[in-house]
Amino acid sequence: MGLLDKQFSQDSIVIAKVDDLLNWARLSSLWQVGFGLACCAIEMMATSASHYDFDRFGVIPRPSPRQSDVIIISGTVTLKMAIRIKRLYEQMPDPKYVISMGSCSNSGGPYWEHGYHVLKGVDRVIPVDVYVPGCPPRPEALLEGLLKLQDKIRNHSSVKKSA
Amino acid sequence: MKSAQEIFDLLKTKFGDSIIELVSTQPTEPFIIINPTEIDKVCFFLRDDEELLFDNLMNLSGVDDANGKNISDGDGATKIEGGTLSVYYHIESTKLRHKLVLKVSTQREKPDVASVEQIWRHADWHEREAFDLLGINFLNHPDLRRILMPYDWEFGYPLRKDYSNPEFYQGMKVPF
Amino acid sequence: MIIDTENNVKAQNGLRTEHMVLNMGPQHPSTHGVLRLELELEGEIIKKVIPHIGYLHRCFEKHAEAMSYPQVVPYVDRMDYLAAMYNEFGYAVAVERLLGIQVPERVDYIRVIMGELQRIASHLVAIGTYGMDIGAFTPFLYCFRDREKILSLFEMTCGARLLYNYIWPGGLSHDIHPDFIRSTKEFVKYFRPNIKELNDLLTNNKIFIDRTANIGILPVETAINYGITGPNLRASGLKWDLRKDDTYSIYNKFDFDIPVGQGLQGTVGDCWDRYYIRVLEMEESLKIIEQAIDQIPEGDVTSAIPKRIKPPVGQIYSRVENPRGELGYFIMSNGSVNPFRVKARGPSFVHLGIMDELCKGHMVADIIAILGSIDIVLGEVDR
Amino acid sequence: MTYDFFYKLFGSQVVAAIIQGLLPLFVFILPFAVFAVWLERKVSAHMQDRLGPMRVGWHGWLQTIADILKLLQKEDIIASENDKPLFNIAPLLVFIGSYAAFAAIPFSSAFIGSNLDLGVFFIVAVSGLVVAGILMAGWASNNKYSLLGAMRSAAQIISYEIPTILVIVTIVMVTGTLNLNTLSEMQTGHFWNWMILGGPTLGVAKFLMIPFMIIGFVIIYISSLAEVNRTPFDIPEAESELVSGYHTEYSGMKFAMFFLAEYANMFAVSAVVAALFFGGYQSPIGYLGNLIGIKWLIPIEQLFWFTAKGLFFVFVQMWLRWTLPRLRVDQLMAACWKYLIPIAFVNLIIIGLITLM
Repeated sequence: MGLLDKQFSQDSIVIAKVDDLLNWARLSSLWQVGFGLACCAIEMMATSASHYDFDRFGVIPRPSPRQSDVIIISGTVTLKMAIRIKRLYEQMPDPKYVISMGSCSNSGGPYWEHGYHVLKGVDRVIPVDVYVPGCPPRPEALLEGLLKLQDKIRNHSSVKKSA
Repeated sequence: MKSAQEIFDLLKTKFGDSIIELVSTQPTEPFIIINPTEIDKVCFFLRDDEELLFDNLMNLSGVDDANGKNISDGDGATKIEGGTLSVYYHIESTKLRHKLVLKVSTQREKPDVASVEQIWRHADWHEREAFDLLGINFLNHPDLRRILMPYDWEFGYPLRKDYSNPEFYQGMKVPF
Repeated sequence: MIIDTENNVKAQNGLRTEHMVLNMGPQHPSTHGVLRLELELEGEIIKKVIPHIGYLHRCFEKHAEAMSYPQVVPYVDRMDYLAAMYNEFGYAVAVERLLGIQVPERVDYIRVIMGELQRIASHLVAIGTYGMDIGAFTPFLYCFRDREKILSLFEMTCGARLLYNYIWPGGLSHDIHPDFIRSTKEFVKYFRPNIKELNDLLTNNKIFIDRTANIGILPVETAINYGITGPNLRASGLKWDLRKDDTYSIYNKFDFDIPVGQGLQGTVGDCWDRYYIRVLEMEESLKIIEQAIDQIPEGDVTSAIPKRIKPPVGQIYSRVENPRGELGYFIMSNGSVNPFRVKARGPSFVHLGIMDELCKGHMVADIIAILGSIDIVLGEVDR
Repeated sequence: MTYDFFYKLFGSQVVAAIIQGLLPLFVFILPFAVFAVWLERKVSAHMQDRLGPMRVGWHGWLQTIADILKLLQKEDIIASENDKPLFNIAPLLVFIGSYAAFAAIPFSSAFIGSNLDLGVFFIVAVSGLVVAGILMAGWASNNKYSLLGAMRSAAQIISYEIPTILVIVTIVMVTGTLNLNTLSEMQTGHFWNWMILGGPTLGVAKFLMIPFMIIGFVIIYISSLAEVNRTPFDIPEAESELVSGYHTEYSGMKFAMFFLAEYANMFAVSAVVAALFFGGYQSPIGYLGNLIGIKWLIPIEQLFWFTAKGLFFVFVQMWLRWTLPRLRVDQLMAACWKYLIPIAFVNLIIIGLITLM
C-alpha cells in the first residue's frame, strides 16, 4: 500500500470505499505458503482437505513464497529452521501475514524447558498476526484463526496508521 | 538360535582379550562388553560367521554414563570429569532369529570407538547422531559430521548430562 | 529408467562440465516436512543425494531424561505424529517389559484395535501424499476424507484428533466409549469398498504405474544391511513383520497375512511395490480389527497402571511394528523415577539413510517418487 | 462484419482496428479467464468432495476477481540477481502469445479478429512465442527450479507442436484451406457435416474417414494438453518437483499474467480443436434465427455454440487434471516421439489416400 500511504492525510468516503474493496480482495484471497513443519502441519493439511475445506475461504496453498500472502507456522520451530523461516518470510511480497499455529510456535509448547534446540516462540524471529493455541489446534481452531486474521485485514486502513 | 552365553564363549575363544565380560546379572537383557577399538573386528565376525549371521543392526545408542566426578564451576553449573561414555549395539539375525547386545565403554576425555559403518550401513547415521549429541568419536567413519544440530553448533554435546544451554545462537535467544 | 552415470562427465573438446547442485527444501512442497536434500545433478540425472536433517530436532531424548516415565508419553506422541497411537503402544510395551508387569486382556485388545486403526490412518496419509507427489491431487483428498473417520473414532475415545496420550504404561488412560464398537464396525464396513475405489483411481492407473514401477529398486540384502524394516522391507520380498516374528501384545491371537512385494508391475522392491504393500496392509489391518472387536473381553483398563513407576537398574530394547517399520525404544533405568536414557530408534530415521543408494542414476522427478514411497515422517527422523 | 460497423461508426480505420482488436480481450478473453479460474476451483472441489470457494458472492463467483485485485496490491519483487529486462518482458510475451492466437479464431460468422487466409498457421506460429516467454522467465529468474521448468517446457511445447501440426495438415489436406473461418463455414448445417464425422462431402470417403478423423482428434487433443502444460503434461510447473516451475520467482501482477495466460491458452487450444473437428461456431442442430426468421440472432447463437464447445473441452481438460497423475519428463517425450508423431503421420497418409479416392 505504499502508493496510497502518504498522499491522503484524511479519510474520505471515496478512500474508505476503495479501502473496503481492497481489504475485501485481500482478505478473501489469502494464499498460504505450502509449508508444514511438524504435527500441526498434518492438521493444517486436514484443514485444506475435504472435511474442513480451506478453499471455502479462498485459501489455497501456493508452493512458492513469492505468490503467497499468509504463512502458517505450523509446528515446532527449531534453531536450525528459524533462520530458514526468516528467509522464507522475507521472500514473501508485501502485504504479508503470519499465523502462528500451535503451542510450539507460539511459545515453545511442551519443549519450552529442556528444548535445547527449540526456538521458544516464532515471534522471536518474525512478527506474528494471529496466534492459534492448541497442541495441535483442531482444524476448527485454525479456521477461527483465519477468520480473526480476516477481521484484522478488514479493519485495515491505508490512511490511518495502525497502532 | 544361540544364547548370549554361547556367543560369548565363541567370541572369547576367537578374540581373547578384546572381549571383556558378559553381564547377565541384570533382570532384562544380558550384554557383552567389548574393547571399543576392537568392536569393528568382532562385528565383522558376528555378521559373517555361518553360525551367527547377525545381519541386522537394530539399534545403536550412545549413553553418557555420568559416573565421573561432579565438579561445580562456581556459577551453579556442574561439569563431569572422568568416567565413561558407552555405546550399546543391539543386533539380531533375521535368518537365525537370535539377538545380542554389545556394549563398549570409552573414556569421557578421549571417546574413541571403532566405527561399524562398514558392517551395517545404517550405523552411519546412528554413529553420526551419537557423535552429534554425545561427542563420541567413531574412528574410520567416512563422514563424521553433526547430523541433527546445526553444523556450526559450538556449544557442546547436548545429551551429555553436564550440558548447559547457551544464551544465544545466531542472535536468537535460546532459553525460554 | 536408469542411466549409467559413471563416466558421463568428461572433458569434451576441452570443455569442462560441472554438476549442478540443487537444494530441495527445507521448504519444498513434497519433502514431507522440513527435510533438505542436496542434489548433485547432471541435467536432470541425479549423481548424488545428501539428506540434511535436524530441522525438526525437538530434543526428545533430553526431555525423556528429565521426565518421569508416564510423563514421557506425550513426547512420544509428538515423535511420529502420524502414528501417535502406535508410538505410545511401543513405549508402553517397553516400559512394561522393563517393569515386568502384565496388563489386563481388555487393554491389549483395545491397544491392538487402536494400533491397527492408526496403521490405516497412517497408511492413508502415506498413500494420499504419495499420489500428490506423483501429481494426482484427488486421491489425497479421498484418503484424508477416510482418515477423518478414523480420527473421529479416536476423538470419541480420548478427545484428541492427532496426539492422544491414551496408551499408558500399564494400561489406558480410560475405557472406550460405549458407542466405539458399533462405530468401528460401521467404519470397517464403510472403508472396505473405498480401498477398491482407491485402486481404481490410483493403483492401477497407467501413468501412476509408469511413474513408480521399476523405480528405486531395493534388493533385499541391501535393505537388511541398511536396516530397512516394515512395509519397505516387505516390499523387497522378505516376509518380516514384528507382529508375527517378534510378537508382542496379543498379535499371535489373530489371523492375518503379511503381504510381501511380488513385483506385479515391475521388479520386486520398486516404488510401486512399496506403495501397494501399504494398500494391502490396510486390508489386513481391517481383518485384525474385525477379529479383535468381536472378541474384546470385559474388564478394567486402569487397574494395572502402577502408582509409581520405578524400574530396577537395567536396560531394555523393545520394538514394535510401527506403520513405518521397526520402532524400538532403548530405555535405561538407574532405579530412579526418571529414565536414565531413552533412545528411540525410529524407522524413518533409518529409512532416510538409503536415499542416496536408491536415487543414483534416476531423474529429479523420481526422487519425489522414491522419497514418497519410503514414507518418512520428519518428526521421527529428527525426534 | 464488426470491423465494417466500427469503421462506419468512427470513420477511421485505425480506431476501428484498435477496437476490433481490443474487443475480444475485454469482452471475452479476460472475463473468460476469470471465469475459468473460478470454474477450475469449483470443478476440482466438487470432484474432491469439497465445496470450493463459498465466501465471496454466490458460491464464491467473485473469487477470481478478489484474487486479481489482491495480486494487483502485492509487492512486485525483482530480486537483485534477476535479469531485469528479460524478467519484465517474459510475462508480457507469454500473455501476448496466448492472446494473439485469438486474432485468427472465429467467434462467430460476424466476428473474427482478422480473417487471415493462413489462420491456423498463424495460431501455431504465435503460440511459439509462449515458449520464448517461458524460457525467458526461467532464465531471467536466476533460479534453478525456474530454469529446469523452463527447459522442460521448451522441450515439451516444441515437441508437441509436431503432432499438432501433422493433424492440422491432415485437415488442411482434406478441406484445402488454412482459414479457420472458411473451415467453420464448410462444416455448416448439422453435426454430420463436422470434420470428426468425415466432413461435409457425402460419399464413401466420408465414412471411411470417420475412424481416422477420431484418431486425429485424440492426437491433437492430447498434444494441445501438452502445449498448455496441463496435467498429465504439467511437468514444467510440476508442483511437487519444481516448486512452481518457470514462474516460481514471479509475484503480484506478473504472476497473474502467467496465470491468466494459462487459462486463456486453454480456451484457445480448445477453440482450435472445436474449429477443426467440431464445426467451430456452427450449431449442431440448426439455428433458431433461421426458424423464426430473425437473421441477427444467428451470430449470437453462433457465439453461444462456440463458447459452449470451447467450454466443454476446457472442462475435459480440468477433469483430466484432477484425475490423472503426472508423467515424467522422459516419458512425456517418449509419448510424443514414439507414439503420437508416428501415429499422426500414418494417419496423415491414410487420410491422404482416402482423399485421393
